[in-house]
Amino acid sequence: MTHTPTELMATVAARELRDGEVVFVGIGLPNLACNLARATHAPNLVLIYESGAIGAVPERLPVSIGDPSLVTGSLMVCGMADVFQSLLQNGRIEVGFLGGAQVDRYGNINTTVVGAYDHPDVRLPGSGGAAEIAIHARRTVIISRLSRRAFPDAVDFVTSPGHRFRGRTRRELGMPGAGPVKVVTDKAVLEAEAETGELVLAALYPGVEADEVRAGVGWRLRSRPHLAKVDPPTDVELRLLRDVLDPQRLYLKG
Amino acid sequence: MTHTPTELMATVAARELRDGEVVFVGIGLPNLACNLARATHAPNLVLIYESGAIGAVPERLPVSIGDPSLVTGSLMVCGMADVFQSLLQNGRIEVGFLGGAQVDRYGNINTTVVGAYDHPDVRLPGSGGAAEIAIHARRTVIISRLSRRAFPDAVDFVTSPGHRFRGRTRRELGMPGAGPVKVVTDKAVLEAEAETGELVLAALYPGVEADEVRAGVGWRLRSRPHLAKVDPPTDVELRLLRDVLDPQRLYLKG
Amino acid sequence: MRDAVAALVRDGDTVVIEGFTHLICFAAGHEIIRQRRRELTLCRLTPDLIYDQMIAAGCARKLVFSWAGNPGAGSLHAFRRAVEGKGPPLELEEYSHFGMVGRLSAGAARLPFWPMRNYMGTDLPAANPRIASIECPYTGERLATVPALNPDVTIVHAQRADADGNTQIWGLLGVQKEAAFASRRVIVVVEELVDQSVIRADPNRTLIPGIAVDAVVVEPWGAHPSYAQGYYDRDNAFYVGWEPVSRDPAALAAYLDEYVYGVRDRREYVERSGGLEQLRAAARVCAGVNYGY
Amino acid sequence: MRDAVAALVRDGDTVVIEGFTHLICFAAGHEIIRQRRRELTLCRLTPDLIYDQMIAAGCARKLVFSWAGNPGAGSLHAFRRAVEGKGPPLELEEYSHFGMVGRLSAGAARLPFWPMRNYMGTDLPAANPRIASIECPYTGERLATVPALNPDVTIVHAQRADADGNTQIWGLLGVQKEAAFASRRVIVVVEELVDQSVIRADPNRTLIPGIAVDAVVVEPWGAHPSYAQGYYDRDNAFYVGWEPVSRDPAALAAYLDEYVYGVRDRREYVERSGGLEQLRAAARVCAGVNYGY
Repeated sequence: MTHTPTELMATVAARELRDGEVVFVGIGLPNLACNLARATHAPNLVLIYESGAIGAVPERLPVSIGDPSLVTGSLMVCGMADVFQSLLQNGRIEVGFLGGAQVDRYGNINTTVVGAYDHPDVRLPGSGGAAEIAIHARRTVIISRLSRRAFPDAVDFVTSPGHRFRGRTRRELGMPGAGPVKVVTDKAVLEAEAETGELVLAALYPGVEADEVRAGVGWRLRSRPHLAKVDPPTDVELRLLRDVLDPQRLYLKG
Repeated sequence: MTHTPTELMATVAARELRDGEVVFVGIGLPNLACNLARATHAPNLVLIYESGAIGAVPERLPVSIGDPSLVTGSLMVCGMADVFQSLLQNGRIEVGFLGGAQVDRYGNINTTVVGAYDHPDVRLPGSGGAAEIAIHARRTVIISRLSRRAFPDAVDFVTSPGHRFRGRTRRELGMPGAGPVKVVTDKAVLEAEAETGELVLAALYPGVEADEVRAGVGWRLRSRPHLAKVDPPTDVELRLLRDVLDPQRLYLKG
Repeated sequence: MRDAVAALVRDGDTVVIEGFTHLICFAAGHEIIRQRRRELTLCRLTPDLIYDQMIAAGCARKLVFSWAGNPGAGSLHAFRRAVEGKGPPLELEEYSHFGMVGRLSAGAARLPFWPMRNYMGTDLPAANPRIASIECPYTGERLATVPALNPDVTIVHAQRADADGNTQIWGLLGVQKEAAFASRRVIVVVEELVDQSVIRADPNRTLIPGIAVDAVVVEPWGAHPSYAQGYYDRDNAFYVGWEPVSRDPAALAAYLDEYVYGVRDRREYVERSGGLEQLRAAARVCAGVNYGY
Repeated sequence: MRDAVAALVRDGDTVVIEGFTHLICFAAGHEIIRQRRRELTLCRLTPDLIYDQMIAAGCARKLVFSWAGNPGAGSLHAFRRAVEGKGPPLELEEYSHFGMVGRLSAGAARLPFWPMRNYMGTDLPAANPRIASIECPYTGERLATVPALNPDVTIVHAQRADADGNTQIWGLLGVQKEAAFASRRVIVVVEELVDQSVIRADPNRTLIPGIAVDAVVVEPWGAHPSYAQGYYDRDNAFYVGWEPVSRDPAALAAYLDEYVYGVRDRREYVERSGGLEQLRAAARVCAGVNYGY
């Protein structure tokens, strides 16, 4: 079966999850990725939504992070003070998914403004819980489509920190989590170089050339010496995505 | 009907409560006083126990501050973090009852040690929630039987602050509540003098002489110019105490 | 609702209408618009459609928030026009969700600040000088702080309460409890007014005690187009449909004329909206527990 | 229980057995005594009879607490003998209830301290130098602080849990949630193991998620002589009867011999105690709520 770039993104993101992990889920592709992982190699994944639903097993595709289907049949519902303090700040979230209008060379994410903060060209929604997820989750995975606009050399505003902020590393800044270990795009996977924290090309999707990826980022993208191979979605994965997880193509467009 | 000193103490304490007030209740005489008030002039009293039961309507006399009968049929049960932060520190408790092994001239209470802290003659239970009740309740009422041992000039250890600590007033120390406005004993009621914070004789029980009260405190007890009159318990109050609220005489002994 | 808002919400107030996607009290927001309250400081983690409407209606001087979008469907365009310099100005004070949760937690505890490990490596403190820091007296670490938020009035929607305001909520809890305890005045709006015996039968379900509540308003469907677990579903079509309305100032004004100014109360809103019955919740009733001893 | 204590409670550990009068896990305390754990730092708001027994049995090096008495019935005499210099020494670290709640709240949030308005005008900070203070970065006020408490192991008794440790509690909640989240290892002891569908039917009732739990032990009557709302009443006669036992070291040793060392497990304790059935709770079952949408 042939697949779309979006289907591959969901599949690659799903494969980042290990069975039994505790995942902070967002709506959209991250939700699809988590449910795909649960349906395949990670049946014991624990999904936590920042709205306070733990161990959610939604019977429909949730259209909001606070959809009532996330509550019905979940293991626990707690207030948001517990979500941010007892779970996230406590270090109990193993993986967080993040996205954003801009992702820069060090994995910093901007979801606040395009342009100057006080006089923005485009006002974006803001942090929500993203800043603290980026700081506290033991590791994060960024999901974003490649383009020069979306991957500038430096973001206009750092909402959610990546590997380096004004020259200082996460460790120097005292951040508990490891930061964005992978950036899953529609053409390739980027990873942070251990020493510099800079995002480099780590794996190409089938049929994609490295130059296409370089054209989609605003800095001189370096590559790992050996690029990893990305397997296309299996028929099982595709059928799950298309027939079970998002039959109405709410998030699988494109 | 004749009454015992303990019955009068419970009655005097009950009369300190106004209808609709929010009261932090302890076990024993304070519990009897609150329930007597509820059964007479203050039907809308809201009883809160430090164990987290709000609006308790126990069907039996609770033998512990965490008795299950305080939960069944109550308006709300909350965790102790809410008790101390959202209710007490928040300023929502109007009256707190306190007692203790020692009460001094300024209404400071000791429930920690007799003797030196590091080598006590008698080790008492400690603060529990008393320190913060004494600091935060909008006003407190102390219930204690008179004796020179129980009312020394200065307590061995200040567990729960009264009106003056090492010469400094509550206001100087930044305490939100007004402190012990009344000390209900088995012979008289003491009150704090506004300027000095010193406890003075404010009302004698029927048939008690001022000298008997002076003999029961360890400092030169002064009197208000005009002593208030304390009415003995009415027949209604006595019947409620004896037949309804404490028929087994668990707390009405003496 | 008219009396509660008239008595308890004043021009210039700091107002919180809380509810994280769940139990957002649109009914109260509409009544505030109808009563033409002005110069409000509106606070909420997720401003959502109701604050977009209140901004468009001219109620707001300032917005205190952490995520301003139309979840899953687009932008809050009245908000964006104000911030992008294409509409009446709006002062912003911006945090993350954790920051807003901390502000209300501090307010509920009547502490002046709340400490957290947060904001290192972000531009948020540069954008908001009220995000400060403190040194731990034990470890010497620096921690971020946010200042307490003590609103003048908080409005909380809930499934049920008794006449004294003892309020029970299930499903997502958001920061409803913290907001209520932090606030000087509290209005609880419920789907159902119940006898106190219902509350007393399950006291662990009570989230807000009556002693913290100033007014109880009964307003079925009061959270539409958001939802009330066990009562009705989220009206996703409304959220999706808001995008073009919000984008066009004239369409937005027409919406307010028809559904806010043009109705006297929530009952008329429900009638005019039509078809809400199809959002009515299915039955998934849990078993009770034993409170005996 | 034997396996859980053997695997998760180690000599020298900082141990919390929580439950405010409600759900005090005597079963776990007895098993720790039987396995002769030593040099423990025992933490609890109200040490209660179980810590008096553990102190008498020589398990404790240190006690961290806020109220050490036999509620409504007298003293903890093993504790008193130690502190009054008439028995083996015991180090003390003493707070008020609010202080202990703050310590566990900080632990649960993985903050190094917790701020509170407290302790002004008391001798508690002089007796415990770990009570410190901090200056508010907004108002300049000085607030008291307590350091975080992060136990090595916390033992929580509960009405029910599923096999994964998702734990539901009703009635008094104490600081069970905070203690569990603050702890490196968590043992949940339940009256009843239930199918996960029971938990999932009423998720707002869950206090501790399975992801925070290392072991689930099923131990009916495990909280006796304290109580479990909806399961059995407090055994007040036992509390009253403890006063003379605790007062006499020989009587206390005889008690431990008979009811702790002399039984293999909780089942034998229940048999030997006899007559517990009369404490069985009456039925006061509440109605359920609707989780549908």
